[in-house]
Formats: sequence, C-alpha cells, structure tokens
Amino acid sequence: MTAIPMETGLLLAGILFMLGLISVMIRRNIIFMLISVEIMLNAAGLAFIVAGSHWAQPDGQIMFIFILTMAAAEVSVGLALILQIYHQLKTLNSDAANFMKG
Amino acid sequence: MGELLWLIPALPFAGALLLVLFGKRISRMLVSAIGVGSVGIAAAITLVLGIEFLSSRPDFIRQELWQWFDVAGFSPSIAFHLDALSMVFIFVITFVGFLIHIYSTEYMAEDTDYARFFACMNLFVGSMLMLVMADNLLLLYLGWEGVGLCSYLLIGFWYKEPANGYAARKAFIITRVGDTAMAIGLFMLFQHFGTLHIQTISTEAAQVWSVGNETAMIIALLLLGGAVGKSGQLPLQTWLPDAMAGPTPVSALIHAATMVTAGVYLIARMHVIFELSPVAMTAVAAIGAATLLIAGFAALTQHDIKRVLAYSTISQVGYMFLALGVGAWSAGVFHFMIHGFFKALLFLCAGAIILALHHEQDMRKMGGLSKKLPVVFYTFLIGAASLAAFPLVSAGFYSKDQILWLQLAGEKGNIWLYLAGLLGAFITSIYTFRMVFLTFFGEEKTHVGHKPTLAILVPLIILGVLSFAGGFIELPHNFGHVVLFSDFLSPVLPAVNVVEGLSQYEWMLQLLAAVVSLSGIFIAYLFYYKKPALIESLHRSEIAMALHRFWHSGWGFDQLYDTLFVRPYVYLSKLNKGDFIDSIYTFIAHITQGAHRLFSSTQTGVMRNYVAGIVVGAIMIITISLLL
Amino acid sequence: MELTFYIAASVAVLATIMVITRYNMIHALLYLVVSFLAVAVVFLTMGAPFMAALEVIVYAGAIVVLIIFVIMMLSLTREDVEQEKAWLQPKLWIGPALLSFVLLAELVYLLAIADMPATASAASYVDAQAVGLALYGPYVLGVQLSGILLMAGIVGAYHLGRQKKKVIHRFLQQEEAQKERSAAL
Amino acid sequence: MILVWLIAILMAGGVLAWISGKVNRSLPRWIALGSVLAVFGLTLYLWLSNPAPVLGSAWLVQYNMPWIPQWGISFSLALDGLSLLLLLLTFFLGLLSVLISWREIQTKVAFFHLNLLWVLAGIAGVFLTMDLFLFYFFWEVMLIPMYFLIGIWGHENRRYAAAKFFLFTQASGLLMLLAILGLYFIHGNQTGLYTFSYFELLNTTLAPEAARLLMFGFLAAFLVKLPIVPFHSWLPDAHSQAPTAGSVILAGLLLKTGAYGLLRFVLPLFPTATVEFAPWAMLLGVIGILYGAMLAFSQTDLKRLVAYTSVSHMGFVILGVFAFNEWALQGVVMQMITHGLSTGALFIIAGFLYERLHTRDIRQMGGFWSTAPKMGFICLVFVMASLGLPGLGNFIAEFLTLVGSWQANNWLTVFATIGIVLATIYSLRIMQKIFLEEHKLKQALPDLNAREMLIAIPMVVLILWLGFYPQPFLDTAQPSIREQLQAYTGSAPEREQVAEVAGPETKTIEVVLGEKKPSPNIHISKTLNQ
Repeated sequence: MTAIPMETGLLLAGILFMLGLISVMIRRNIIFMLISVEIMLNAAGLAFIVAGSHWAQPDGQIMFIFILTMAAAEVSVGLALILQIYHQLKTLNSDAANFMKG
Repeated sequence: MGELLWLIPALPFAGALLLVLFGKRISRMLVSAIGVGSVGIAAAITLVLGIEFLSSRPDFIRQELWQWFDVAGFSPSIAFHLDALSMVFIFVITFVGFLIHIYSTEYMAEDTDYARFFACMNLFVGSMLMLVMADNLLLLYLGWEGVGLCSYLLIGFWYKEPANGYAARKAFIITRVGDTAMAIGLFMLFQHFGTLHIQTISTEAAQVWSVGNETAMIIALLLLGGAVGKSGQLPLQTWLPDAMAGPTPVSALIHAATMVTAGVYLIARMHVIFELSPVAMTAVAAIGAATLLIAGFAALTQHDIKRVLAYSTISQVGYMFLALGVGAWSAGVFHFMIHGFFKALLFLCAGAIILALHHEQDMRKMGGLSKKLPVVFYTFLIGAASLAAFPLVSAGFYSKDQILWLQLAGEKGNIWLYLAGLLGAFITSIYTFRMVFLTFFGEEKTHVGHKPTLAILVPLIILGVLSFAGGFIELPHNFGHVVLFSDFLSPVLPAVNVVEGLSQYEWMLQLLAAVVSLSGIFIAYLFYYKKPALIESLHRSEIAMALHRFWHSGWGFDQLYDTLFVRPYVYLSKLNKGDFIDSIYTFIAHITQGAHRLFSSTQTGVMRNYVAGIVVGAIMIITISLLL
Repeated sequence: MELTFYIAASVAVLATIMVITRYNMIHALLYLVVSFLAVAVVFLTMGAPFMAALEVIVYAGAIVVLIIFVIMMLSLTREDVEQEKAWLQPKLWIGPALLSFVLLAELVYLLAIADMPATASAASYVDAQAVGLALYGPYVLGVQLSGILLMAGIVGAYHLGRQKKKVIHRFLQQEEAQKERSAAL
Repeated sequence: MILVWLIAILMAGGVLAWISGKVNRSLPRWIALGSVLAVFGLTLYLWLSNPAPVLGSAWLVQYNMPWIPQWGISFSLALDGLSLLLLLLTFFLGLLSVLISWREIQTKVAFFHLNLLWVLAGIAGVFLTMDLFLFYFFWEVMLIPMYFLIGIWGHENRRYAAAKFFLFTQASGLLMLLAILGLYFIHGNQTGLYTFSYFELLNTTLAPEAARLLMFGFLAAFLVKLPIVPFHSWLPDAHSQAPTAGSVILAGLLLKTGAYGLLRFVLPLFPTATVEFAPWAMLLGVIGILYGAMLAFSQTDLKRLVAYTSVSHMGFVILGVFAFNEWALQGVVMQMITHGLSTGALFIIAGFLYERLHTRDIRQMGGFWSTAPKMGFICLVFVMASLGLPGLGNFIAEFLTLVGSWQANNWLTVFATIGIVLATIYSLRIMQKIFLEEHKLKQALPDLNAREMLIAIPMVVLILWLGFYPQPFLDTAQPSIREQLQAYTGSAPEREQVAEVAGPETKTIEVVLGEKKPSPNIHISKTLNQ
C-alpha cells in the first residue's frame, strides 16, 4: 500500500472546494446553490479524510461523519426552505428573495 | 391709630377680587357700587387717618401684616409705612382715584366689559397704594410691578384693536427695562445693607457712605433708571404717548395723576441715597430738564388731544424731576400733587369732550365747544390755567414757580436748569392754550352727542376747585408765605438749602415767570384764534414742516428704538426660529443616517454577493497572514 | 493504488466540472453522483473504506435522492433549463473563477511551503472499529450534538416544509391591509 | 417605611390600572386618581406632621434595606425638606396630570395610566433615593415610561420627539453611570468599602483631576435634563409633541430632577471642582436665560413657545445653584416649585386650547378673551407668573436667585436680570396672540368647564400663596439647603470678590442674619468697597 502524498489529496480537496465555490457564486438557481454547497462540504470532508489517513488516526474520519450528519441536516432544512421559497415566490431565483436588502 | 392702615390698599384689592370672581354675574349697579365704593371707603379711611395724622403728627406709623419670607436674614415684611410723604401720595391716589372712578361709571357705561374695567382700576389703586405705603423696597417693587400690570391691562383694555395691544405691551416692556435697572439697584442695596427696609437703609446709608461715594452713585443711578421708566422720562418716555390708547379715565388716573409719578415718589423716598451722590442728582435734574423741553416741543405739534396731554404729562413730570434734582424735594412733591389735580381734570375734560364727539380725539375736528359744554369748558379752562401756570390765580403757578425759583436759589441749581424750566413754561402755556382755542373756540366742526351728566360733572368741578385752590397751601414767602405743605413734609424730606441773599430778587423771577406764561397764552391766542393765517404761513415753510414732523413723532425716539432694538431683536429671533443649536444635533443625526444608508446598501439581498464577500474576506485574511 | 487514486481524482474533478456547468438539474445531479462515487474511491485509496461506504450511501444515495425528490415535486420543465441557460452567462464566470483561483493558488502556495513529514506509517489503514471506538469514546459528546442537530433538522424540515397559509408578520399587517384597501378602491 | 409606600403605591397602582383596563375603560382613571391621591395625602401628612429630624441632621425619614449587599447596593431612601417639597410638587402635578388626561386620552387608557404612574414613581424614587445605584435605576425608570407617553399619545411628530428625548437623556445618563461607577471604585480603593451609599461616598477624597471628570459625568446628565443651552434641543420637541399630561410632567418634574441632582449630588460631592466650574456654569445659565427667551419670542407653536420659556427659566436654576449661597439656593428651590406650577399651567392651557381647536399654532388663535374670559384670566395669571410679576411665586424665586447670584457675580446677574425684560416680551406675546385682538375663528371658543376649573383654580391659589407667603416652603427647604452648602461656607465668601462697582473706601459691615434662627452655616461678612 503505497502512500499517496498528502499534498495531492489536499490539492484534490482544494480543487473540488474551489469548483463548488465558483458554482455557488455564479448560480442563481437556489437548488444549484445547494448542490454546490454539498460539493464544498464533501471537499471539506475529503480534506479531513486525507489528513486522518496521513496520521493514521480515526479523528479525520470522525470529523467526516460529523460533516456528513451536518450535510444531511442541512440538505433537509435547505430543501424545505427551497420549497417554501418556491411556494411563496413562484421562482427558484435566489435574487428574488431579497426582502431584507438594505 | 393706624390699625386701619392695611384697609386702605386692602379695600381696592378686595373690590378687584370680588369683581374678578363675580363681575360677570352681577348687575352694573352692583359693579359700580363695588368698584367705586371700595376706593371711596379707602378715601374715607385716608381722610380719617389724615386728620389723625395731622393732629398727632407722628413721624410715621408702621403696621406689619405678616413676614413675607425670611431667607438667611433677607426678611422683608408685608408691612405698611405711613409718613407725610406717603400721606400726600395716598391722598392723591385715593381721592383723585375716587373721583375718576365716579367719572368712569358714566364714561364706561356703554362698555361690555364694565366689570373688568373696574376690576383693573381697583387693582391699580390697590397696587399704587401698596407702592407708596410699602415699608421695604421689595414690597414697593411689588406695587411697582403691580401698577405696571394694571397699566398694561388698561391700556390694552379695548383688546380687539391690535394697536392698543401693541401700545400696552410697549408700555409694559419699556417700563420693565427701567425696572430691571431698579432691581439691580435693589440687589446692590441688599448686598450692602442686608435688608431692603427703607428706613434702615436711609439711616444707615448716611452713616456708611460719605457724599460722592461711588457705590451710592451707582445705586442711585440704577434707582433713577427705574424711576425714569415708570415716569416716562428721557430716554424711556416713548411708551407714554402710546399709552393713550386706553380709556380716558385710565389716562387720567394712571398716566397723569398717579402711576407716572411713581418715579418721583421713589426718588423722594430714597432721597438719602440720592443726596449722597451729586452725580445722580445732576442726572435727575438734567433728565428732568431735557425731558420737559423735548416733551413740550412734541406737545406743540400733536393733533390728538390726549397725546397733547400725554406729552404735557411727560413734560410736567420732567418739572418734578427738575425739582428733585436740585434737592427741592417738597417742591417736587407739591408739583406732583397739583399736577395730579389739574392733569386729571384736563384728562377728564378731554374724556367728556371725546365722549360728546363720538370718540373723536383729533383737535382739528373740534371747535366751538364752549357753548355746548359750558361746565367742561370752564373746568378745562381752570385746568389749562393751572397747567400753563397762569399767574396768581392758578395752583400750577405756585408749584411751578417754586420749582423755578429753587433752580436758581437752591445750592444745587444752576442758571441753565432755570432757563430750561422757563423755556418749558413758555412752551407749556402755548400748547395748553393752543388746545383750549382749538377745542372750545372757532366754529363747531363735529356734532355734539352725549351731554355729560352728574357723574362726569361733579368730579370735574371738584377737581377744578382743587386745581384752583390747591396752590394756596404753599405760597412763596414774599406774598403770603404759607408753608403748610413743606412743613407737613419736613419730617420726611429735608428742606432745600437756599443760597443766601437771593430772596430779594424773588419777585423779579416771579414776574418773569408770569410774563412768560402770559406771553405764551398770547401767542396761542394769536396763532390759533386771532390769525390762523400765521399757522398757514408756517405750514408753507419747509423747515417748519420738517420740524413739525420731527416733533410730531416725538423727536424720532420711536424710530430710533425701533431700528436700534426692536427690529434687530425681532429679526434675530425670527432668523433663529428653528434654533441653530438644534441643527448641530440634526447634523450629527444626518451623519449617522448617511453612514447607515452607506452600510445598509451593502446588504443587497443577492446571496451571491454575500458569498463573493466571504471569499474576498477569506482571501484578504489569508493574504495578510501570508504577508505577515 | 496510486494510479487508482489519480484516476479517481481526475474523474471526481471532471465530474464536478460537469456538475457546475450543467443547465439541466437532473444531469447535474447525475454527474454529482459520479463525483461522489469517485470521491468514495479516493477514500478507499486513502484507507478509509467505511467512509467510502458512507459516502456512497449518504451522499450519493440519500442526499442526492432527496434533491431529486424535491426537483420532482417542483415539476421543472424545459423552460427552467432555458432559464438556467439565460442566467448562466459566460461573463459571469470570470469574477468568481478569478477569486477561486486566487484562493486555490494561495492553498497551493501554503501546501508548497509547508514542510510536512512523510506519511507516519505505511499502514495508514484505519478501520471502522477504530473509528467506532473513537466515536463513542472521546467524541461521544459530538455524537450527541449531531443527534440534536439531526433532530433539529427533522423538526425544522417538517415545520418549514408544511404547506401553510400565507402568514404575514404583524408589523407588516397594517401595510398589507392598506394595500388591500387601496387595491379595493 | 412610609417612603417605600410612596413608590410602591404608585407602581402597584400603575400595574393595577393596566390590568383593570381589561375590565372597564374608566376604571384605570379612577385607580390612577386614587393612588396619586393616596401618595399626595401621605406626603401632605408627612409635611404637616413635620417628623423629627433623624441622625441629628436635615433628614426627616430614612429607610434602609440591603439589596445587593455583595456590591454594596442597598435600597436606601431618605427624605429631607428638599425632597419633601419636590415630592409634594410631584404628586400635585401628578394629580393634575391624571385629571387633564380624563378627556384627552382616549386610546390605550390603561397603558397610559401605567406609564403615567410609573413616571411619577420614578421621579419620586429619584427624589428619595440615597443610593447612587438606585438613583440611576430610578433615573431610568422615569425615562422609559416617559418615552412611551410621548411616543404613543403624542402629537403628529411624536416618534421623532420621543426618540430625541430618549437619546439625549439616555446618552447623558450613561455618562452619569460612568461617573457613579468611577466614584464607587475610587471610594472602594480608598477605604476598601465598596458601596453606592450616598452618605459614604460623600466622604470620598478625590484628586482634583478625578473630581473634575466625575463632576462632568454627573453634570452631563443633570445639565441635559435641566436643560442648559446647548443641550436643550430635545426639550422643545419633547414638550411640544407630548400629550398635555406628558408636557406637564416633563416641564414640571423631569426638569426638576436635573436641578435636584445638581443640588443633591454635584454640590456636596465635588465641592472644589464645582467652585472651579461655577463661573462657566453661571455663564451657561445666563446664556440659557437670554437664548431661551429669544427663541421663545419667535415660536408660533404654543407648546414650543412655552418649552423655550422653560429653557429660559431653568437658566435661573443653574445660575442660582452655582452661586453657592442660601439666598440663591432657596431661590432655586422656589424656582423649581413655581416653575413647575406656572409652566405646568401654561401647558395645561395649551392642552385646553388644543382640545378645542386641534391646533397649537398661535397664528390661528386670537381674541379668545371675548368668549373664554375665565381661561383668559387664568392664562393671564400664569403669563404674569412666567414674567416674574411680584405677588406670584416666580417672583420670589427669581428675586432670591438673583440676589444670591449678585453676591457671586455681578455682571452675569445683570444679564440675567435683562432676561426678565425678555421674559416680559415673550410672555405678553402669548397673551396678545391668544386672548387679545380680534376673534379669528368662526365658532365661539367654549370657556373652561367645571373639571377644568377644578384643575386651574388650585394652581392659581398655590401660585398666589407662594407669592405672598412662601415661608412654609422656605422653612421646609432650609435645613437641607444648609446641608448641601456645608462644603462651601468656608470657600464661598473668599470667592465673592464682588466689589467691582464699589468705591474706594474699605469698610466692613457685619450683616447680622436671622436673629430667631442663628445660622451657623451661613456667615456672611462682606467686604465692601474693595
């Protein structure tokens, strides 16, 4: 079992995170934004796994489990919110939900 | 004796209170009964007290009602002090007041606010009595302001006319300016004596200060300020002519007989302080001289009969100041009394005329009234003779002659003051008889309506008698030498020091005064009766007309004060209506609001922007930490 | 093993790129599944097989399925795809990409300058048992908190997801009433 | 214990009134009236029974109970003559406030009375408390209900006015809190005894610099509340926008808490710092007198006009407080009472007019004397009071203040006296514009009814009583005034180098003061003519 350098793993996490980030910034569709956030969360989890594997400790994996839990909760609440927004505004455009602009 | 003293001011106050409370609900008869009755009883009590006073001749009677307050030794009382000086004043106030009240029952009979009128009049009489009976200066100040209030209320009695309200406020405010000076004088007196009790101050001042003391001078000048304001003297005289907006009995009572002489009373009362300061004495005399001339010239040019009388009042009070200024205290007070009689008489006659002519006050529209209103004519003539100091048979002659004589003979007098007085006397007789000729002679120009009845005529006759006979209680020593009046006053007011060796020339001066008076009358006769063309020719002259306008406006004092004080004040306060200090706070608030707008505009409501913001922030933080 | 990692990594990156460039939501989600599966493979190569399983089950399974359900509920049409195309103009990419690349560059720089020790041991394999022991040992509090979080998520999702009648805040009520009144007029 | 009752009755009455609003619309009014009457009766009883001074000092009644002993906070109340007078004024005006709101307030009646009673409770607390923490507490208690009174029942621009009022008072109050805490810690450091007790803190010795800073902290709160130019700008807005009862309480009572604070806290706590600051304070007072009078003249909103007259009159208060002698301080106390009455009455009249005309613009008024002579007469009395006519209480107050301040500073007193002329100008303008001239309105203005006369007559009687026989009030206030002045008796006369106008000779008059009541604290030996 040859070890993969940690830098590589972290780079992969970084690239995935960046891609998610770009998507969050350019998308208006609120479901896409949610998907992008999932990508970013996943990337963060990946980074933990990489680090945990590097030190051969379980902590990284535990963090991934927490992130997973959090992602699950986030998606459920987020989707419920999306449904509400869609019902109230009849659109998925996140820019339409700007009642609290200054 | 003296237990009744408090009743004298209390009765008019009670009358005023009753009229305020119930005036609307009771009949006119009852209103007159309360209004006239309270003053009448006060006059009766005064008479009783006066007789007792004359018979027992105490130095003074003091009655303390209660202690007003007591703060760390500053403990004025509500207490009355009756001595010869206040006796004279009380006498004039209650008696002339009483007569004027009677007169008013007819004069004001048609007025809707009958009760209010008598309430104010009673309040005035009460306050005035308080003023002259006060045993300390604070109580005097109470009366002083009280009469100011009544003057305000009565000048503005016909409140629907804004001009009357303006005149009333003018009177109050201008006298208040003088009062302020007086108040400061009181602070100084209190600082130095720890009391405002008049007798204490009078006795202590002479011991503490020597003649010429600077503090005494400042105090005297400040008190003079108060006197000047109240008595309509230069430079605060401008309110008095306008004060004629009030009903005529008011003018007679307040602005001729009593209130305007409060200044005379104050100076006479505080004569100890004044005597300590030659500068202040000179100031009093100079103000008197200047005022009597200025007001005399102004009186020459007035068309409104009441304004003539108003200027004449200013001028005559100027004579009183002239007397006081040379230390001729009793002469000043004597002139006050005589002036009270004849000026009240003149005003009341003017009132009768005004009433008869349907509230016409312009003398150019009068004329030929001697036939229509004979009683008014003859009484007016007596008053006019007294005012013009018609030799020998008028009271005014004796009082004014005494003043003029003491200008030369008194050791503080001088020739310029005398000449000013003499010139004033000349002008006085001109404008007085101008009034007589314009009003009573010539052809009738306005129809005579209301013929005066008893309530008007009786006071006129009584005052006429007093104006004629009042002079005989004090006669010059070269004929008669009656000194009842100055004797009476001698415990309170010191006699004037007469320069030796002048008394043999007194008759010359009397002759001069008589000639001046008669020639004035003659000129008036010439110009206004015999040859009106002379006036016409004057009217064609540019200079004469300019002078006329100048004098008519009262030497331009009104305009002067208007531009100097009134307009800038009104302008400034209107300018600052919004309070510029507030704008400082508003400015702070605006800055906060601006910042709020700026920052809240970053809350676009577009989620992508927030994400971008987070990223930018993250980049910045990482970059900074890398660079460090 | 190394090769597996690199292949899986490139698949993950490519699939993710496909996700973020799709206009059609279902297509994007399918790519997302691919991406998650690839990441699961990466986990395997990293010696975390249990996590790989979880990744497949929870991410690729549950979460994506949930999203698909919602998309189905919203019954999106071709118009929505067109709409998505209209929203996603090319010039929009520039700014975010720039920012992200800066961020990535900084990450790379940080990774480059960090002197990391070599892998601690060859046996970097951490099995599920070790994870379970740690999870219910030192991290038990975190587990509890996660439970609470999930509970909150469930309740929140239930509450928010309900179809309710329109509720207006009381501060806005008056305004609304006025609007209605003016509309009635 | 009676002191606690005073506050407790009001607070409980407020809550009760609020609750009872659910039952009946007019019940809150009666409950409020009853509770204010009760405390007024209690205070009157205290005054008439004249309890023996405790602790051998000016204090008449004391109550002390630990509250948060760890921090040295106690629920400590004490009553002396000054507090007693102000309490009397508070409850008297409180009574009137309930009565004038009888008709005026028709919305949220119950909540209104809750606020009204709590304001009164806060004010009573401020006048009674002898613990600085508790003082701050009551200071806030009186602020918040007032905010509601203005903000809910006020006129058209009420939100703005309420917020402005709140911001000014709160900001300055926080500065005072800082100063209180500073004093607390300095005292704690010095003695090891951390306490907020007024009596303990009186003994704190302060470095001049610290004393100055702390004094400014206290001054901030009191000068804003008083208010003194240039911190006055909340007042016209708050006064003109508040409902009548609110204006009466604001002008009659809330301003007085500032003056009370100066007397009670600033003077005894910082004797040296205040002496340093005195000329400036007096200058501010004089500026306030003249500036307020000038602004009052140009206002067209009646309530705003009266509000500016308050600014002018409060200038006398600060002038007197910083003159440091008994005349001036007695004048200040009188001014607090009489100003409360006279300005309160003017606001009440403005309220009556507003009820009838629905405007406060005096340009639309005029000639009301012909139809409402009673109102005109009462207005005349209080207009005269506000211009300082002798025979009315305000004259005594102003005269004493000026006599006192003359001893301290001649020229400033001269200018303050000129303020009286300006007061005449604006006061007469009120009379002229409202009651004189031609009647402008179509309909006749109804005159005062029985309830309104019931409000107005006692005020007229009181102001006359104060004008002609103020001695009972002065006597009540005297011991506590001497107490506050204790620190100055030594230093004050040296400062009074007043004889700028005096002549060349030097002669000393020992003025013997008050034979009946020897006054050890005030000995005045004035050096004349220096």
